[in-house]
Amino acid sequence: MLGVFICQCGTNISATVDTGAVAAAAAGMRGVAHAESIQYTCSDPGQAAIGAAVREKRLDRIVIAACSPRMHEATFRRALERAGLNPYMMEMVNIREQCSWIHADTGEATMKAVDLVRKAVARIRAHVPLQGGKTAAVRRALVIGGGIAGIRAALDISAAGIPVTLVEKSPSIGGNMARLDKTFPTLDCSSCILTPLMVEIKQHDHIELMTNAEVDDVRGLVGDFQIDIRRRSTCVDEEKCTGCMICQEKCPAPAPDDFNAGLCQSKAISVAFPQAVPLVASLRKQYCRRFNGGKCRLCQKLCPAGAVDYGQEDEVVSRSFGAVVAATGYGHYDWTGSYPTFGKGLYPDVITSAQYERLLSASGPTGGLIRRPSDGAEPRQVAFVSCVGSRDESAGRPQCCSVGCMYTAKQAILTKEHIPDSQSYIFYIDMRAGGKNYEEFVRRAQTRYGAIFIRGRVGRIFPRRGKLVVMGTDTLAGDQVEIEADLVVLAAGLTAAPGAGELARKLNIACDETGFMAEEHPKLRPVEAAAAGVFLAGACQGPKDIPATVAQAGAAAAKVIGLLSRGELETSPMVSAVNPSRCAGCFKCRDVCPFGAIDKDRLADGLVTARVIESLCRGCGICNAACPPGAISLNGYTDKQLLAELVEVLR
Amino acid sequence: MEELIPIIKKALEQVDVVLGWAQSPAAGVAVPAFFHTPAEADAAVFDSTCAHNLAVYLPRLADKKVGIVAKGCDARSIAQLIAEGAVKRSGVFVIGASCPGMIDVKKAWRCFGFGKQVCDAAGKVAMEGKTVAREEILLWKCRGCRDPEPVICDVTVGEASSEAPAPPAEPAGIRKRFAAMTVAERRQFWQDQFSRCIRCYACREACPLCVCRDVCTIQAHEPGWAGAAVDSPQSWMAQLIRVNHLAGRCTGCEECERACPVGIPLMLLLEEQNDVVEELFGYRAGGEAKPPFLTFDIKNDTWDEER
Amino acid sequence: MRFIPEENITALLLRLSENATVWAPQVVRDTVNTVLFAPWREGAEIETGLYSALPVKGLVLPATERLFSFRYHRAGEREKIEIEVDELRERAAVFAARACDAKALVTLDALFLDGSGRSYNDQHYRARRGALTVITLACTSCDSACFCSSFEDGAAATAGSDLIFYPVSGGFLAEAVSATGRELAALDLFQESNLEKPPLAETAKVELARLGQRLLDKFDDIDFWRRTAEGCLSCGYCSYACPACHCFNIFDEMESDRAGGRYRCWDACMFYAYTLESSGHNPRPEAAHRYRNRLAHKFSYFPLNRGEFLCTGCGRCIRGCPAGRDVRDVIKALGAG
Amino acid sequence: MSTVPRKGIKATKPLVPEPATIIDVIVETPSIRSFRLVFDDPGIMKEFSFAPGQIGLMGIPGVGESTFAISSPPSRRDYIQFSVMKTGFVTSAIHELKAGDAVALRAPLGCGFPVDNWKGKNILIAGGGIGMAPLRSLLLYILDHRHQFGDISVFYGARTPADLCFVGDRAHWEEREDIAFIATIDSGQPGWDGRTGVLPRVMEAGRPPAENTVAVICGPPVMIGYALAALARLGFAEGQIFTTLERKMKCGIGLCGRCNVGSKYVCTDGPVFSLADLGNEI
Amino acid sequence: MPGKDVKIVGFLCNWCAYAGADMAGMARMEQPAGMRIIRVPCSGRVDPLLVLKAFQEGADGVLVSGCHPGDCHYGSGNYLARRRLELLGRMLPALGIEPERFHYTWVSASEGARWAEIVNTFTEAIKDVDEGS
Repeated sequence: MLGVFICQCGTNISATVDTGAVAAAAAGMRGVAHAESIQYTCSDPGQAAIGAAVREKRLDRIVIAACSPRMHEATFRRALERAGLNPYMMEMVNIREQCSWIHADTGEATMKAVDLVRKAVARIRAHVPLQGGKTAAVRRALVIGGGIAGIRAALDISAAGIPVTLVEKSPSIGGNMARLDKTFPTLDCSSCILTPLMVEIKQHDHIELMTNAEVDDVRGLVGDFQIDIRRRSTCVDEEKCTGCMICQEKCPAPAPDDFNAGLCQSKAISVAFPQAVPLVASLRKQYCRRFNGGKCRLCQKLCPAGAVDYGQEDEVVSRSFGAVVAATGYGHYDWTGSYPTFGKGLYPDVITSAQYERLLSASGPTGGLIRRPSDGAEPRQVAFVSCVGSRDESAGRPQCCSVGCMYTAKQAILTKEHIPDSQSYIFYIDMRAGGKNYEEFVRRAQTRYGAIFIRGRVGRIFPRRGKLVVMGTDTLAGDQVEIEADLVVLAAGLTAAPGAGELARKLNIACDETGFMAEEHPKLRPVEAAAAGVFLAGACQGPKDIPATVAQAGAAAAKVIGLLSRGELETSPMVSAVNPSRCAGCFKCRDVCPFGAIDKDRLADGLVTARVIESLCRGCGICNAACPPGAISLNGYTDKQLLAELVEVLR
Repeated sequence: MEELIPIIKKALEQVDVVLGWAQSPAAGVAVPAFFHTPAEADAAVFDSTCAHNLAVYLPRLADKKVGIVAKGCDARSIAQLIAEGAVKRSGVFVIGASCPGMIDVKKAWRCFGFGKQVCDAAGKVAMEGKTVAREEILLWKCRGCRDPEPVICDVTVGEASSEAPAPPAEPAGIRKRFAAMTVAERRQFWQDQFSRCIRCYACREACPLCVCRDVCTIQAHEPGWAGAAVDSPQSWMAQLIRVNHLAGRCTGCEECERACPVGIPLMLLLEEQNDVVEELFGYRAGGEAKPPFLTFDIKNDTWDEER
Repeated sequence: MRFIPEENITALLLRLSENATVWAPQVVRDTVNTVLFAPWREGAEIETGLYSALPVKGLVLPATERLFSFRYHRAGEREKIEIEVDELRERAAVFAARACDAKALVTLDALFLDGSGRSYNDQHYRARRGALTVITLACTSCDSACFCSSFEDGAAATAGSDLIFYPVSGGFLAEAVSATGRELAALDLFQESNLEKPPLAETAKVELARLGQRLLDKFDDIDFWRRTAEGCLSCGYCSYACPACHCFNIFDEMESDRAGGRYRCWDACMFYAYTLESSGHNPRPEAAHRYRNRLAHKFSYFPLNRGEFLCTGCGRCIRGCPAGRDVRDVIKALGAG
Repeated sequence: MSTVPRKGIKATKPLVPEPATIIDVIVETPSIRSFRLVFDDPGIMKEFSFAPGQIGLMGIPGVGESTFAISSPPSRRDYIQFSVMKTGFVTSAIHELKAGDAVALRAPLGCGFPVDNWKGKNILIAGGGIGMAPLRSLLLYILDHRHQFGDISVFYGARTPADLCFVGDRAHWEEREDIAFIATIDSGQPGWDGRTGVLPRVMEAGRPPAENTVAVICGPPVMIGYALAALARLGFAEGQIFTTLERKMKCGIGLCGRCNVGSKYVCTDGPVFSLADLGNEI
Repeated sequence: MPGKDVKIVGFLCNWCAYAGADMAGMARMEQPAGMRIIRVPCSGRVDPLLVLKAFQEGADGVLVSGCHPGDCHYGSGNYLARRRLELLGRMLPALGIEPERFHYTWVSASEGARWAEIVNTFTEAIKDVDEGS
């Protein structure tokens, strides 16, 4: 006996679909013993109504027409379980995302909803109870990215006694936060709060730190990912190097200083920055004379520890992990291509806020003195331009970077603190200061620090008489404004970290259209990625500030702990199964299976048939589509079920 | 072809049975024969009426060591069965017969009635003293034959034909008519053709690559791809199942069409499919490689999304 | 005897067409030599030389027919089933049937119309059979697959026909076998004639004496049957082409959520699925078992149960076999009578 | 002919079933359920009569039909019972049915046990697994007409205790003093204090006399094979041994062809056969 | 309202295309109502027979959509799918089915707008075929 529940989803569905009419139509379908429309089926009363109907009418199969199954399939499966039914005797009908929300005409939407319910009623007759298995989970987590998100996640996971491997692409952990001077809205010194955590990572018994390392290949699935990690050759033996920096001092080959955002030069062999963890040098072959045809071996000769090894090669380390946290952070938008009127990067005194952050920092190239790049002069008039490559459709960048307003205000404050007679001008579109104490902070920049806020976009920046003219519109006054500034700081937008897309592909997770990694559900599963066992922490999922990043890292860690603490995982029963009496023994299934999940079985009568290794099967159903006699079928998506749907929607 | 008999006899020293042909007195043509003993092998013949593709019997005899007389095109089917693992190479002994081109005996029967001797003692097509223009009466596949010599072979018999394979014929008759049809006309065409289908599955059973046989999904209760009703749409669907399962596997032997008792031009579908597969993947069934729908190098899948 | 001039045949067929569909053997367009009984329309060429690929049995036992339709309807809380049997249907006439086909209709009649309690009186068959007129064209020539002369009457069999045409110069002598035949022969298209019946075809003969017993003697020699069946492809053509084979399958088809039909369709004993049980057990798993049962049914069991062979020697199973099998070879191999 | 003639099915509409409704479902074992049903037409229900051993084709229109032995006795006028083992497509669908669900039924078909010829004889009944279904009908018939028969001994075997059907009946049969009822399971299991051992061996150990006795056996092919051998050793002649056969059936009326065993059709000549009828064709 | 009479069956993979269709819904992008989506785990699950069966059962159009090449949740499903489906598409004219009635395409979980556009364009294309233009 079938029960059909039509969710109104408040008015989300009922505004366009006549849910009462759908329920009435469902009641007339063959085998339907119960049909009702419920205001919020996913709510407690909604789920209770399902349970009550199951008991009263002895229902054994449930159809729920509501939102997308991607949203609540798991919820309703649990509801069935509580009602004493096998959780797979349920079929969801998507009448919200794929019906009420995309149609305007009630008649048409209702007709479609009835069609879809009929399809599900036909399909569910072919459902059979499914039972998942259990598999042991590897008690080790991989955290990818050593910024504040990765650090926090690694510490939190290891605090639960679960070993962690932390992989960082660059020579040191710390990420973007290590580059910041002070943090809004408290103006804490960024290094002061971050460095102790970095050291804790290095010293933690349960954390294995791999810098200069990247994920090479990912196999397996939740509970047992087999991951190859490539450790790039740095020509320095990490065990021997003491971080004395003699090599860096003597190295004759200049190289860009990544840590200082290109504001100054470093050396081909260098320590990333003075507080780096691990504090070891690394050699960048592309800048090294020896690796570019020269004979220089200075660093090797001078190293007191004998740590330099030119023959060092990349090393690939394979490990098994039960879960993965991606914490790859963000990158900076390259504005030079899209804003030709800002000088395309040709004016040295038009810099990005990330660079300005280094000018403000005591550990920066100027030792914390604000000196403009062109002539080293101290600027008096500083213009800040918000939303460069953010909220700008014309640059193809509609998204908000979510931190620009705040750090611009912070930088204006810090400017005033560094140069008391300076004047800051801030061109903004809207001040977004939604966090705790944020609005007060912005207000302080305005009142106590005298920053002048001009609401409007900047149209042009050009040099005039040793100054930079910033031309824009004051949309509040309705006037054209022209500011003559000594230094212009652009609040460039944030992008996904370089290489994040490639990593997402390896992890089998999705990225959204802005390139950030996509969460399973924006509200309800904000740290879960599309692949089970992969979690997102921090700005890899979207731009966010430090408090939000740390909070999300903690949440991801909690998910990992929850997943791995039981030691075993429930496996999905939606795997393929072979009906040996229909198997022709042609093994086309084995040829197409991406996971090597098909084996040969010899039956008692000598027939050789295919057999599914359930622990390897991931439920893609490719074998099902390739099997000519239809002997192998994917539980939950059998030919019978799909045909039932197909025939019914075309009636 | 007298040398065939001693070769079969010799082969019988190492195999359980040799598949070949013997003359059917009733039909006036060669019919498949199973030679178990040297004495039986005396009946072996090979002439222009040996159109049957004996590879069809190989999967059914998978537990035996089998000798098989194979034409060039038959050898492609054998190679395909081996590539797919349905037949073990070590289990077959292929006697490659150089093929003069096979004739469509139905054409002879239409002219002279069933049962008249079609080939003379020398194996030449000759009926009641008349010789018929070979090209007139050849099977379609033999026109422009691409494989006069077997691709897989343990011993050969007969000399390679001195005659060049007949050139490919211009589409004529039904092929010509079909090529000129609009899509809508083709829809109607197939509906008409399959209204004759009686679901005897001779097409399937005669196909060397239809290896599912007893468990064929067409006749299975579930999931019910094609209903059991003998009506045009269901029979059409049933045939599409077969065609689909032969994608990249059909070697073009024409046995399905030859076997069809009601004359449905099944090769129009399979020829089209084989052409498309060859064009898309550069693949022709009957070599050593598996079909492009089973194994291919995903990392180097040079597929142009824009095509 | 009555005589119909050749030029009156079209008029006769038109007359028949007034209240029946007339089925006549015709070459299928674009095929090499496929002849089928198809609805005749004026101007269509009738092929009497080549043998049709299928017999006329489809007119009484169609390849697929709906036995009844059913419907689930809601009665209170419950679903009830309603069953409705369609009533037939239009009349049919077949022209230029062969004696072997017509004779097989009598065999089928005994099975499907026997009210004696030995069998059932099948309403669907009865309706079709009662609405069918059979005009047979007697064979004055034959081909090497024919072996009707092995059986009683041979080409001269009249059973199952309403009217038999014998080709003579300028037209056909018409011999009425039934009342329907007599009515037809009385039409003004016919005239009296005192021409002699032409000599009929003398076909190949096979030894049928003690065949049933000979077969049973070999029954347990499975190697014999394996050898016999080894060329057989296990397709269903011989069954479908046989004028006397009548095995069928029954299946249901839903036409909507609540309504559908139960159908009967031809089935063939050479199919693996024919005897496959739902448990996976198959009492006739090999082609050899099926081939043995097929021949035993025709030449042993049926004669035992019904006193006649389930074969009229039409030769279709020989002519059309995709693997060139010849049932007469098996009969010979069963040894002398 | 040693079997009773069929009756009931309409001679002119043999392939058209009659709508019926399930009134009760009894879960016998994990794979066997008994279904009690009544024809929707009270007239047909009233007229319905059959002999033990006769069969019916029960089906769900839209799914298909399958053949089952009637497991209720002829004296039962208020329902017809079929015991169904889940083996495939149709039986799986039938197992989903509940009381109140609609089915369609063609019954009775085939020939039942020739009980009239057995009057005054001892009856030995041996059923294995689902094979007990027709024998239940027979046994209940015999108990209804107990005075007509001599000694009655019943052996019922299954693989495990959970595979034994007819719990309620069994208790009753075990209590009755006018029959000897023995249930056995193949091998010992905790909680089972009855007999263990495969049925043919247990039956042979009971040494039932062959004299004036009819043996009726029904069960899986392997069991039948051993049971026949045991009966032969006990001195039973072929004419004394009866069984019911099971074959795939479609028409149930001897036309569709597939259920033949030699020249006999299980659906019309059977399903009850004496071993003498079958000869070596079993 | 466009697409009222056009019946389209869409086989959408759970991970990308189905999520993309959901995304279009979340963005309230209006679409023709003739689309009937059948969710499958992977485009590689889509047996070409499902497409043919859909046409046989009277579909006016069939759309198959999965993850972009390289993004398959299972690694290779969409590579297999596109081989099978490309062949199928090219076979359609010989089968008497206008090739415009069949389309396979890749839609990621974030491409809601693209999905809506595809449904619109495909519906229109089928209507054009139906009208014989």
